[in-house]
Amino acid sequence: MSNAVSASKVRPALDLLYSDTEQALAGALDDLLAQRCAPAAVLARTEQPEAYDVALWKALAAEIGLAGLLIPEELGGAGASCRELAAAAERLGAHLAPVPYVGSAGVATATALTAAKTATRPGGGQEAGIAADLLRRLADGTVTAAVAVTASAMPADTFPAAVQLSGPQPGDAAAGIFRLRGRIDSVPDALPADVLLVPAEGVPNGLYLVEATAPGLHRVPVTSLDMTRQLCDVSLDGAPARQIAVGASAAAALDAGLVTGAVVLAAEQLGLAQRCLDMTVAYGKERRQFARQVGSFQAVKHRLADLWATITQARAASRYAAACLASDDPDTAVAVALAKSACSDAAVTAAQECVQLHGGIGFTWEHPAHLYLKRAKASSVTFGTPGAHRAALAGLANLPAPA
Amino acid sequence: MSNAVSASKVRPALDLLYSDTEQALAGALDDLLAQRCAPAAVLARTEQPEAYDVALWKALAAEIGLAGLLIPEELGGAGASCRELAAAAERLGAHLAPVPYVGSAGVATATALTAAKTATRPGGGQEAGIAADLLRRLADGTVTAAVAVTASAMPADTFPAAVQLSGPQPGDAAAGIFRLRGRIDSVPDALPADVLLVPAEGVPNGLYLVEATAPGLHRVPVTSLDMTRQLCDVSLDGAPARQIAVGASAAAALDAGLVTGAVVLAAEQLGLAQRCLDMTVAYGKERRQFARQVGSFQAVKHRLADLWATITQARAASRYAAACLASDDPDTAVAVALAKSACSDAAVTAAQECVQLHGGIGFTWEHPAHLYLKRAKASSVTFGTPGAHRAALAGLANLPAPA
Amino acid sequence: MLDEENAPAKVLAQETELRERVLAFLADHPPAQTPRDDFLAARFDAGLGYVHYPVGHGGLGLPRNAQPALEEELAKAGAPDIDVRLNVIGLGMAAPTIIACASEEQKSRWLRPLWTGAEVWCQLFSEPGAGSDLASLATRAVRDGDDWVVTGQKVWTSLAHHAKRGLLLARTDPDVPKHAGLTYFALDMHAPGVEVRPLRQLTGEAEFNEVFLSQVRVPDADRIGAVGDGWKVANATLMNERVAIGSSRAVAREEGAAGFAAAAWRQHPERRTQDLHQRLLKLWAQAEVSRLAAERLRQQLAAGQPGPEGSASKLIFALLNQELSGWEVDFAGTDGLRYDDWTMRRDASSDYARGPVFRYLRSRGNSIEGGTSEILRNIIAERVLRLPAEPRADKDIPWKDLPR
Amino acid sequence: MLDEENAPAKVLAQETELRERVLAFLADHPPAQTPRDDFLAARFDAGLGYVHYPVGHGGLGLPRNAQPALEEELAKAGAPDIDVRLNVIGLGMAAPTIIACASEEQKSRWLRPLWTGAEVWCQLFSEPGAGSDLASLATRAVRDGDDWVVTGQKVWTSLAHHAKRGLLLARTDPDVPKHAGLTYFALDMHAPGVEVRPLRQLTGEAEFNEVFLSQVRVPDADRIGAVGDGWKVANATLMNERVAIGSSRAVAREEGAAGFAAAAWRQHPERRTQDLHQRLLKLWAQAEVSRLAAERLRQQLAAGQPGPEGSASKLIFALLNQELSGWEVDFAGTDGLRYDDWTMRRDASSDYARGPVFRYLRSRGNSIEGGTSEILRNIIAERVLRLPAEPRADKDIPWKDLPR
Repeated sequence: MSNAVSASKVRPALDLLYSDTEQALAGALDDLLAQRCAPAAVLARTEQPEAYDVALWKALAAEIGLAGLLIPEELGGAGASCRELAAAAERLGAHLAPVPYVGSAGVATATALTAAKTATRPGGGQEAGIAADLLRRLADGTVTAAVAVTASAMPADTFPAAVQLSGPQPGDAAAGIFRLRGRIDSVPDALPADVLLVPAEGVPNGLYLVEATAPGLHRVPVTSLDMTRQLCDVSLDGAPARQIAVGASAAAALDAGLVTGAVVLAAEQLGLAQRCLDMTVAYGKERRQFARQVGSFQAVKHRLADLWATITQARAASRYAAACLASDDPDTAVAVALAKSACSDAAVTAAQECVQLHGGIGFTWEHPAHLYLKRAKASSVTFGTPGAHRAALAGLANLPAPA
Repeated sequence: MSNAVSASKVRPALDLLYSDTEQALAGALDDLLAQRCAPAAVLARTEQPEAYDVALWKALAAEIGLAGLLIPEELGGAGASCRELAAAAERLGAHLAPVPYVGSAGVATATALTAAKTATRPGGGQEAGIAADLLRRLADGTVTAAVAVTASAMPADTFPAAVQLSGPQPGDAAAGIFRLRGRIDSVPDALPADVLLVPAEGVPNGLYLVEATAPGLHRVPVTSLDMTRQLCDVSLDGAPARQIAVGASAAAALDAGLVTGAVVLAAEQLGLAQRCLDMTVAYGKERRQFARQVGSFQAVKHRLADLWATITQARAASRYAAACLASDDPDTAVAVALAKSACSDAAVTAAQECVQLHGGIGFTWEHPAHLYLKRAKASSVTFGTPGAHRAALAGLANLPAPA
Repeated sequence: MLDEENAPAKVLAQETELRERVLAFLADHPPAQTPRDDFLAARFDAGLGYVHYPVGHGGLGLPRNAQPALEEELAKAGAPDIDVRLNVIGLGMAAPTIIACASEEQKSRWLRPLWTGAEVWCQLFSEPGAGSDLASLATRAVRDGDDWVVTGQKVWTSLAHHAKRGLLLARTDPDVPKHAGLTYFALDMHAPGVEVRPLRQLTGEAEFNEVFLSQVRVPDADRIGAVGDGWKVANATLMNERVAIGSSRAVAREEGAAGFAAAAWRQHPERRTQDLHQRLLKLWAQAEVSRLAAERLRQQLAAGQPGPEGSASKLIFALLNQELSGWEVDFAGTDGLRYDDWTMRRDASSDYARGPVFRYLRSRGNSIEGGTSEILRNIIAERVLRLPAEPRADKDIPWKDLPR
Repeated sequence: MLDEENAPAKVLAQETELRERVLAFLADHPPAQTPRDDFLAARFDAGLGYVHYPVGHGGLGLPRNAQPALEEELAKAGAPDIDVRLNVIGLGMAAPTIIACASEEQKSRWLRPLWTGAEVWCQLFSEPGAGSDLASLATRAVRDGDDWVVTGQKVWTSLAHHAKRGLLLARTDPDVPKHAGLTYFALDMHAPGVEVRPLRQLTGEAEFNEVFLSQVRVPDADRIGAVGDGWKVANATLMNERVAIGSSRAVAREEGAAGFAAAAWRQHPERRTQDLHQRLLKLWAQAEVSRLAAERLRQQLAAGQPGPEGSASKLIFALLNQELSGWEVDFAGTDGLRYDDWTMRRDASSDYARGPVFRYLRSRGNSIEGGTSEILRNIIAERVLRLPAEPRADKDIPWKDLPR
């Protein structure tokens, strides 16, 4: 078996820094989110019926152009890459913005982009046209989309079998309508979506577009660990759908979505981790016990130093994954596994330390620390746990499991 | 499949404390070892040709009766149990005594004891007689024995195939002599042994007694990680041997030896861990940097507090395993896995912290910290790594591996 | 507990006498014919409440380990028993403090209704500004005739909304160093000026309370210990908290957090991975070793050899609960992202059967409540390992001059 | 490095000019016809040693990143190069200190033989009593005419037995606080009274030395910086140590400790277990992420954005070396219990190919040498996170009155 190493020895290093564009984007986001997404407001929303802040999402889409970052300019998007997508995700994670960015601008957009590419292949014309049309509507922010997969789905999973094609109704064939039946539990970012992209088992498997208003489509909100990214259970009972990709192309589109999802989520985790560290450091300077700032106690200092080192490492992994994805690098699969595992671990550790080092106040409902903890833990499971991503390295890095 | 838990619910708790006898034994050992086994002397011996302190071992055997602890009084031993054996091992570990206690008073004695029990079974008379005779000689300290297994052997391993029976020489059959051929690398405590107990593959498998002076037996000292328990490579080239157990009885005898070895070694690791903690605490009170005792720095204090907690836990596991073995408890296999994994981890952590928190001096040859580190790391591999012992829990505690 | 008291022969004689005394009591108060409250009151008055309580105050001055014989006889007779869970702080912390530090008159007033459950107690120590550094607390008690007038805010008070009495630590002299200016009171929770508000925690429920004290009048007769001796009395309370943890009953394998994890593993073969298996084996082993360490500590206490190992138990208990429940969430996969209910609840205290997410969240508090893990490590380092204390600037300065 | 200097057009022009200069030099000094020592000396004198050295002292005052163009031209011509490994401390620490803090006369005396390798340098900072707390060192230097008389003991001195010069930090005034009473010298290692003894470490070999100084006379002309400014000069030295770590070349995947572990895993399928597999996957991932972090730091430095991430790199480098080599010993099983040779060796410095046991033992030093991990965490906490310093009692007290 070939040694996984040699290839990387000669490859030029990818840029792991933040570009000026990315820094400007981050700055603009921070300004807007500081105003519209204060911790108290985020906490208050968790007890309101609308868990997602749709108005904020529209503002981010329209004013900053977040919705169309990945979409080419000819389809009305910003023509940016996963690098900018990830840089923005860090800021959204730092502010815990309750918007469907990961699901719509990340997973669904990447899925649709890959589906649209099949237009260049024979027979792929119609599906690709639907995908391209969706991308235009995503780019201008008029439509929000989600891929209907359960939260723990991850890249390279087998194609989901939760939904199947059901019997056609009269006139369906002529209108290009398919019917779907099935149920997908715990779907992230599907609640505020106008359009769902549903993978369905069949011969061949396919990827289908279902309007949120379609008859037979039901979304039931789930009481979620992550109160700022509410899941829902999606059921389809003969809901009408249009096919946007089939067979290998459907699988590739879904995988592209999940890869992008894992990388964007990793960046979001990174932003969250850094914010938890910053909050804890600030509290350590402010809170006094034993007539000293608690941040002057060496055991606290050393733990925060370790956490900072962990985040510093995770940042490199996140940047590398975004850069790989942006340049379609052959090392992308390794990079995704490294980024999602490192950033998830960093975020969970940071959020747990944040609660612990705030002491009693960090355990209360009124302090936002728990919102970060819940987001961190839930995100570490979403699109693959650290353990699942590291397991993928066995094959990718030629470290085979015991026979 | 039955739940592994229920059985333990009704069982009366075993005594996990140190008995008066055990404390007296430990005290006597500490006195003697403080005189005859000072760190400087142990260090100096590592560069002498005789790695083992045979004179000290004879003194421990004769004056304190360590060699015969497990041996019944009717065979001239102390008639004690694995509890006392473990309590003494803690002291030997604390002082890093370079004596073949684990191999002779532990592994070899337990092996011979089990072999001797086959006397009660039909056809087991002759072998048992040889074993009983060996036990008498072990008890009075005239003979030191070792089981010829490689250091990483552990309970429930398959029977070793490194040695086979070779062709008999004229007169062998009449004299009850077998011939062995093969090679076992990295055998602990075999260098100073007068007698080797050699497991050999055959139909059936058997356990054989080979005198150290036998023609065709060669022992080559190994430059060992653990400088205070030197390994050797054993080779047999038609060496004459007497059979002491065959078939299931040989397997049971060998397993009893390895179980006892793991438990005694765990106790030794516990004593070593406690000593490393004590040394580090003492150094923390003595060494000053920044015009303060280094042990007054909170980060150091918290690490030592964590280490103390770890050792406190390991102590309970060690005592439980010794108590299980002493009373032939059905939970013995679980107890061994817990004790060897917990005590090995505690010892390695303690020795590593000892080196680290002594700073530069802990990295030098002249300070004894490295002797503890080397013993700790080597012992953690000997008779099964913590990971290997925890893997055994999958079956023992009904936590099956993924299909 | 003196060694002498535990000499085997003497223990046996004690136990026989005790059993006889219980049987005589049961003959006079047949459980089937006696109303529960009356039975419990009579039992207390007969010295058969907790036998280690003093004579005349519900006990016989016997060692703690005489109690099981009494409980056995009562259970055999089908006698009603007190509900320990209803008044954990009263029984676990208030009673030992009262016995150790209160006057005879106070013992007579408080112990009987405390023991029978008629009066629930709570503890008013922590404040928003005084958590780990309890002695820096700011609640003021000012003498006014035969009363003290108390103003301040307390937090993390379990059972405050059910309690009749609160163990109150307040500052009576701000002009002396912080430990010296404290006094200890038994506060009437129904007195005017006492306001109890639920304190919601990250699980959604409110297991604890905030207690606001505005000009609350406390009779000097309800002071425990001398003026300025509050820190000493409070330490008696806290020490008893630790003994209570250490001396509790034996625990079976997999009885705690490891049981939830192991059960999940056995129920869901389809969720198993090598990563989760290795983590589970490690945690299961640690949990089982921790159980053995608790059992060893129990044996030490029973043998009259109390050790400092209780601090290790609490430290590792918190860590294991957190690690095991974190594992459970990971193992549950998508199910681990779902919760049952975030709405604010009262009196739903620590129902660990609520599922992995609840356990994961609630266990975050285990390393904060009852002494943070950081404070525990300080205690181990300084009191067990005798490592030198850090330089401290707050020991000799009047409380009012401390930096805040 | 100014932004202006890096403007793309300017950089390009610089590079072209530099290449031309090298070609001209090579024409004058054809490598094939010029003896090595002569070639190197001439190269230094032509300002083509290290181009970031000052004009007249082996350089051209160009930015560091101009160097690769020069190296490329020299390599193309088959020119001899200096042996960096021979004089790591000289090139990495002494030269930057000399450039930053020494006089013109001293630069002229020291830089040329240092750069060509004629004079090896070592560093005399640490003492048995002054490790983490370097500023408390006790080696005394007393003024006597034009000389200083130095007495004391230094430890952990690599290359002392090969060195002509030592960077010496000594106490010249015990009556002022510890940081204020230090002065910096360039010690002649061949001066009478300098005794170098091997310092054996736990691997068996002696990579370092102890240096005993007995009444060693050091001319005042060899003092670097003002009397009492030693701490400031020493910090320049230490800072350069960190920059040197950060700006080193790019590293390939599995080039370090992870490579040994991965190779062992691939070579020995028969030793594989699930426990070891899970541990390896985790460590491999951490090592690879750590490599990416080092690469990111390199890019930051190249872009003129030096950050504090180097401290994280060293912290994690030590941890990973230790964990990976510990894993290797476990994976090797019985073979992991065997070593090659304990006999004392000299100049066998850090041959990491010696096997898992050597790597396990040697890596214990990674968290001690060049600043312990504890000190690094302090630095990160205070200088990066700006957390408050701990209370300190040794800042304003004369060195001679400090408790020892």
